[in-house]
Amino acid sequence: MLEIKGLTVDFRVEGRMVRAVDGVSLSIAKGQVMGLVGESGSGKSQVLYALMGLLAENGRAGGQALFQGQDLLTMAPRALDLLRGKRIAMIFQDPMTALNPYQRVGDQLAEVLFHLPKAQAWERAVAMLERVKIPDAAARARRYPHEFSGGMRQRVMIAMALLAEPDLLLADEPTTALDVTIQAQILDLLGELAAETQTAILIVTHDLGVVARLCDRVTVLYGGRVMEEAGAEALFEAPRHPYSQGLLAATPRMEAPLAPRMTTIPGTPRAGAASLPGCPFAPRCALVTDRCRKETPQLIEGIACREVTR
Amino acid sequence: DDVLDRGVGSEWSSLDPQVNFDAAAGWIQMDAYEGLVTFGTDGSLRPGAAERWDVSPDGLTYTFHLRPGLKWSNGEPLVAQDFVNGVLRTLNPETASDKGYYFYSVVKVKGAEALANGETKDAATLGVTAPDPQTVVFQLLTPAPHLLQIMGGFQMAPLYSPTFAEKGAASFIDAGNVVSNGAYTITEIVPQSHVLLTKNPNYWDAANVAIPQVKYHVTEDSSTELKRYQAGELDITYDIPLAQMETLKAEIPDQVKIAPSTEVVYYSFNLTKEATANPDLRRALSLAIDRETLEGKIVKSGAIPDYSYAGGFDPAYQGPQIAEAAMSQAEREALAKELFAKAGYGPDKPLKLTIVCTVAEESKKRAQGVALMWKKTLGIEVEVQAMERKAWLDAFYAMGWDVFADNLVGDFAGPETFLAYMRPSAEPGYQWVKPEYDAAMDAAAALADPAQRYEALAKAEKILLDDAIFAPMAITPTRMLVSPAVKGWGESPAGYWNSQFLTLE
Amino acid sequence: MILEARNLSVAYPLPRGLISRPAPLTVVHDVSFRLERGKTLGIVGESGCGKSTLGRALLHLLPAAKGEVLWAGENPAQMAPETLRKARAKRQIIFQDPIAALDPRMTVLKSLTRPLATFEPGITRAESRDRAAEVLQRTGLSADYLARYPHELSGGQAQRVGIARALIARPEVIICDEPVSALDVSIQAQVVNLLLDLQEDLGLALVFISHNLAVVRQMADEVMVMCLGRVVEQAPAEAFHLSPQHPYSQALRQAVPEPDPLAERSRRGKALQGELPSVHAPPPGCVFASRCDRARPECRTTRPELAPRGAALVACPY
Amino acid sequence: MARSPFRLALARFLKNRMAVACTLLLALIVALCFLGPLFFPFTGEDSDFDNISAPIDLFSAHPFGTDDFGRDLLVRVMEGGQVSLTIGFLGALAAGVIGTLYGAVAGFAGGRLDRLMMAAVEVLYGFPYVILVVLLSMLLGGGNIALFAAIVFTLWLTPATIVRAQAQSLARREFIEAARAGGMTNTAIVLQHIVPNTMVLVLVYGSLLVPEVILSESFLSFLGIGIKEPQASWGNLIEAGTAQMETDLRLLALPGGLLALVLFSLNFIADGLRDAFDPKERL
Amino acid sequence: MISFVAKRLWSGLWTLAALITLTFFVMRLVPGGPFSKNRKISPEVQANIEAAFHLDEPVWRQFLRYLGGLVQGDLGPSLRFRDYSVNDLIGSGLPYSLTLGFWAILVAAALGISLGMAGALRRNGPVDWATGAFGVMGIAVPIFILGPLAQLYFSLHLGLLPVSGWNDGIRSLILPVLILALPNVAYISRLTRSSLIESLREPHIRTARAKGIGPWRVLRAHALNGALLPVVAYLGPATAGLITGSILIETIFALPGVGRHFVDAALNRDYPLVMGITLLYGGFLILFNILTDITRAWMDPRLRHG
Ligand SMILES: Nc1ncnc2c1ncn2[C@@H]1O[C@H](COP(=O)(O)OP(=O)(O)OP(=O)(O)O)[C@@H](O)[C@H]1O
Ligand SMILES: Nc1ncnc2c1ncn2[C@@H]1O[C@H](COP(=O)(O)OP(=O)(O)OP(=O)(O)O)[C@@H](O)[C@H]1O
Ligand SMILES: [Mg+2]
Ligand SMILES: [Mg+2]
Repeated sequence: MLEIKGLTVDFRVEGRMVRAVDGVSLSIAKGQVMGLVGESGSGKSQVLYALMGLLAENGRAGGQALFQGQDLLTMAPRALDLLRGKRIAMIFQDPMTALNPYQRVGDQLAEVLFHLPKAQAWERAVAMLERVKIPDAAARARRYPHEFSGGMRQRVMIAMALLAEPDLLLADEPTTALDVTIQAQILDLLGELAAETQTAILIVTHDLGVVARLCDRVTVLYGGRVMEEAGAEALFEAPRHPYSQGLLAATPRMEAPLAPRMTTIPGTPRAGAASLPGCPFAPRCALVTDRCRKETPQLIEGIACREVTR
Repeated sequence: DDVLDRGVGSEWSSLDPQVNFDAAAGWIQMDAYEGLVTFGTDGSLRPGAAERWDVSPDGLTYTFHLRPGLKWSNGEPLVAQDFVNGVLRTLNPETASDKGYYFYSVVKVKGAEALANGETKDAATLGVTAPDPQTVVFQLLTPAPHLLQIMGGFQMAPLYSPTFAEKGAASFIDAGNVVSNGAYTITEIVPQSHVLLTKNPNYWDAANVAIPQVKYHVTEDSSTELKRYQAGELDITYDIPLAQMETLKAEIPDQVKIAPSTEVVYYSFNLTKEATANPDLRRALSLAIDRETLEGKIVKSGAIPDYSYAGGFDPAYQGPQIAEAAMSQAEREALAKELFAKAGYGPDKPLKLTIVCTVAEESKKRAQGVALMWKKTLGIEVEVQAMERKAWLDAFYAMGWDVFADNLVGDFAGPETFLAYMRPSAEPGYQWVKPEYDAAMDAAAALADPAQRYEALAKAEKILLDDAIFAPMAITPTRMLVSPAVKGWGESPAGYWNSQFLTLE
Repeated sequence: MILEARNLSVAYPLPRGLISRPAPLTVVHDVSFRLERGKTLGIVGESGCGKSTLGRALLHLLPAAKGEVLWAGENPAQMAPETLRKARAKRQIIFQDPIAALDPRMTVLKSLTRPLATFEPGITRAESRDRAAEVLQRTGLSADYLARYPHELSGGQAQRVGIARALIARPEVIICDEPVSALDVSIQAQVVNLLLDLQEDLGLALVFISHNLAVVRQMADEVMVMCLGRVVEQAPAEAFHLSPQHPYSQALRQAVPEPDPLAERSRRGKALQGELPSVHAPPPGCVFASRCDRARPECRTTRPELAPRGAALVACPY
Repeated sequence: MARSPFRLALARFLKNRMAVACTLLLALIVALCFLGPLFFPFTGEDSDFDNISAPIDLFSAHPFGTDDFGRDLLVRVMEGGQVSLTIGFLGALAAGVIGTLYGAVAGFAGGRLDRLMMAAVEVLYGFPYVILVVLLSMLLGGGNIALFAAIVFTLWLTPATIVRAQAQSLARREFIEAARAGGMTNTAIVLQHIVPNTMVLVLVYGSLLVPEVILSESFLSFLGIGIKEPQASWGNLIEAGTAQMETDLRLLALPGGLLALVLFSLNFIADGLRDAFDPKERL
Repeated sequence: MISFVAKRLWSGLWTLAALITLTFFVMRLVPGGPFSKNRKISPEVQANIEAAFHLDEPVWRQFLRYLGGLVQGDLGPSLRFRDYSVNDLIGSGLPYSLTLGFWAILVAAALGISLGMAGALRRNGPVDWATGAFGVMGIAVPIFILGPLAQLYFSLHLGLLPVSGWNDGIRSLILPVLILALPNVAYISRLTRSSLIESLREPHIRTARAKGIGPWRVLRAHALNGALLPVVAYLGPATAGLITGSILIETIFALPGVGRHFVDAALNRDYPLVMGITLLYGGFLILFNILTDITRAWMDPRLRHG
């Protein structure tokens, strides 16, 4: 369904190119759910934007991203428009600014189905709002984004993506503003989608619980590079990369005894790590060697760490 | 094409014959209403509604005899009392007309002033009467040979009382229902756009009226008017843009009609200011102006340079001898410098003056030209202060200026209207004290014989010019383009070209 | 008592078509709590139940429709504008939507140092820059980001700028509206620890709105559970975590996803069911009745009041 | 590495070729007007009665000929440029600044204050301009202060309306709420958030105001206020030139052409500045 | 909404009252009077004429008298155009001005927005430069130059259109409308361009593009709304200005609108006409400002709350 090979994203900043995503490769099959986790600022959103052809004006994508055999990165905008909103849909991370403040929520939703008669599209939009658990959806559809709560806006974004009935769904932190009960419902909805309509889903999240619930496979990103790629069970059972291990360790658990402070990964991430040679995680890694600092480790069999595979 | 299209410049202020004061609207009025006498296109007086008139030997009583069988445009008979009513309405304060002064000031009709001031409302006190339906009698307080000039203009329309009584002033603008006695009657009015006049079949001389319809167009901007003329939308324009005069004169000389009008331009000196109180300085200033260069090369409005004040309007008036007029400009300038030094000014005592003029292009240009000349010949620093018209009018009385760019439109084409205006008793604004002048004018006013009268007036003008309380500058022209298709056009200082005397080919 | 709410209700003016005047739509009803120095009030609840609205009202960014807010005993609605402004320096908010809360034309540095300039007028440019760099560092962002504009930040980075902005003026109270939702777990932990440190060192009081119960558990001294604008349970943190009382609290507790694929998969499709009530037409009875498996007929008609049960206040008599 | 916002803005501006070219052009025109007259032995107020309305002759004493008073046209245009450019820029600046501040305050404050402030704007808009000008010339004398007042008096109103509208929208944005929560004073919010976010519009609008100011000066002299002859200004040169444009185009073409060039370059400079102040502009 | 409109109308009424009061009294401070055109009239007669128009009363009495007329819809007599009342003059001129202004603002908005859009979409390239240059032409070449030139070329040389006047239906309208529109085209296109550039970069545009609805629809349905907000604000006063006539256009094209009264009446100190015109313009201004406020509230829902 989707095969990304060596995807790079560079930003032009003050006349220099700064790399934000460096050689990300992953593939998703029909009906599969791939989780994309990683450090904040590691380029997860940019991967999704690159696939949608929606990078900021100063951004450039490189590499290859084959969607059903077509390269999304080199596609003409017109051809891309035939896929976007129909075969590929995306849920954006920042739901306030991503919604058009001047338009009724219902209109924004119905627009996805612009080929349908207006009334019909509206009806489907309202139905979809109901499915994402917006109370009193028919009336709500007539209101404007600023009258919605954060979580509701997020659900509007989700509804917008689902309305398209896409083959590939790109979801950027879709449930961060939802309370856990609704989050569970939404996750179920996404799960059904993958199972019943064979939609492939690429979901970005920080919540490993969400990954556990929904994903078949997981890709771990750090500093713009893939650190590890594995099946969900495998990863949770035995994370191999030091960063993956750190992530799991830092995940708070309800059942665990309460410590005075939460567990973190020591050190701070480097800005612009993707532009520099060497493993981006090296400064924080317990297993670090000199070579790690100089040579960028390759992703081999789902893991980009020589120290672990050695 | 049987419509004569004429320009009237800006919109007429009124079509009410007893109220209107604009010369341009006067044309419309002259087509629609006929006075006792009227003007030909060459400026000659012709019998109008009156076929003849007698003047008493003392020059105080004028008796007009109307043509028999005169009718209003609606077919009703026109009688002598209609003319009397016209004058009465003009004088009536309720009409709020400023034209009444023709009857109590320009010519002094018995009882007119009291009526105008509202001292009395008794119509019988007026010296204009209709002893019978065919006769109008004017009784004057002083002889006024120029009465006929006034009668011929747009000041003397009869009043059709029935519609006026019914509708008041609205009866004059109720297009299609206007009752008039002229060669034409008003059939359409579009404010700010045009007035359409149609031939009046009940006019006594209708047989000799050649053009069936006349349309007067409002065109405020003279360059637009020129374009309308060039596009054939107009047959006669109201004005010619100054900038285009030279070109047009060269290209279509026979269509450019430039002729003196009854307006004189002069620069008044402020007699209350120290510098300009000095008659030597005033003469120096006047002499230093190279009027030929100024009008011919700078202002280029077609104005005629002038050294006298009241001359140049009526060929019968000779005026006083003026020394300057005979000199060359070099001589004038030499004399000017001499007088300037005599007045005590020079490099060590420089002079600064302000000229107040209006913002009209012509006025500004002239003032700038004068400023440059004074600077060049006499080394005076001159500031030109151009003012919007109403402020300019007010500024005159405020006396803040040194030199005031003034002009005067005479009430008729003769010297008296100009000279009378300068009488210290009539015009307090000049602050000029000169009993001799008043005496000389009074002496002239008592004379009934025109020739004697002009001689006396010339003496008065000499007194006026000798004091140099102003510098005469030029006579303003009328400037028009007249299409070659229009025949019967003539040079008329009176400024009337009634459509009834024109033909259109 | 650094922050107190007394029977606080908050409403939005809701424009209704052409003819009628905007009608107030009350989205927060009758909330009361007391927050002391160095303590944390955790607020959890359904999405859209009015948490952010409450947060705004607590800072007097929205007027109280009923009841009152007290800042150290004083009602901000009755303060003189200048006093109010000064008082605000000590009360900061971290907005739920991090990017919208940043001026798109200001660099991170300017966004951060601007509050400093208002409250510490004497501060030099270098000093304030250092302060900004320091506080940013503590939220896990290097000083390089000071020169960035909001649109050049990732979601999590923007959120940290928002946190840094709230911290830089050294406030006494911070309203945190989902301050860590866009952060990866390690940074999230780092930020939480930072807040805890500040609380210990400076006696910072927090109102901590979050959907992440694990984080709330770490942070809060007291927990308030909201549902459709109403408090349904208010309890000391430990008590709440050991045994949530209200059915909605229990549902919440059970729905927390665990990082365990096997366990989670077994829970698929078992999410809470039932109609969500709307704020526009709130049900007359218990707001949770439509989804409660223990609901009785009375629950749908009469609204249960908050009543003490053990250490907690619970709005469910059963 | 530390990028100062100013350096960045400059870099963004320099990237816009047209803007840079236009800046140079404008600088050239300004230099011409202020330095050019120094190279001539006479001023624009000296008349040469032997050379009235001389035509263009690039190799004579009067390269662009003379006007009706025999004054050198080129020198007059350059001297007029000094006056007009100064008035144009100052006037547009004043109108822009006043309008922006007023509009920003009204739009941000909203409610009754907004209604009151906008009512004041409407009253000033509606007040008959001619009356106002005549009054100003009476009160302040027909000099430059009166001229400036008459120009600025009305020109700030439209920018105020536009900025107010923008400020109204901005005031409801979340980052303004954030600023308020941060305890910023209203003044500071207006100056630091509202104004910068409306500046681009004002800039673009202001660049068009410059020629408007220059031209309105000639209308004002028609009401007897402003630059007095014989002093030249582009406004009165253009007006004089317009009267003669069908017979002697040169009188209009020189001042009119320069004014048009100034406007065109300002327009593109404004675009360049727009880019320079837009952080989203790529470098 | 209606309460919003009612509130605005009510305050508009007060604004109008303030405007006419101010104008009435300040106008009298200006030197010169309506009848000071002729210095030769005797003081008694001058006084009589002034009395006929109640100009001899104290100003406050005159004001009360004026207000009295106003509530009955009577704007008083014109002092300059003696045949007409101010009602007549406005009644006869306004239809022309309205027609002219209506088309002019329509053309200006259509052309200005299109040019601005073209510039924004193809920015910093030849298309942008060309539209920018064309856009500002209306200001660079002012009406009083463009008008005569257009008459010269289209009317005299080509003979396509009438030189002036309003006698030729639509053909009389073409030149005045276009020329009147041009300066506004400049403002509208520049405002549109710059705010559209900004609007196109808002994050929600990214969402719209993700829907695959094509660039045109993204522009129309999502970017334009926000971009046109300032343009709409500009259109309020601009429309009021245009539909109440333009002295320049009316003078150059000899059109019988009300525009020229703005200057003429004041220059002639025709007090009632000045008042009438002020009332007319002020009324339209307030009305269009209300309309733009409503339009903006319609376009931007966040403006609808208090
Ligand atoms: N327009 C831009 N110009 C320059 N740098 C940018 C731009 N947009 C994003 N970046 C940088 O690219 C990097 C990756 O950003 P991205 O939004 O993909 O992060 P993310 O993984 O989604 O993080 P988060 O979880 O916080 O959303 C970040 O360091 C960010 O600062
Ligand atoms: N400006 C507004 N006008 C009208 N209604 C509003 C407005 N803002 C929010 N609401 C409504 O108020 C209710 C509470 O919103 P609020 O943002 O406080 O919820 P929340 O608890 O923060 O939810 P979330 O967790 O999803 O952010 C929602 O139903 C929302 O639709
Ligand atoms: Mg992201
Ligand atoms: Mg919220």
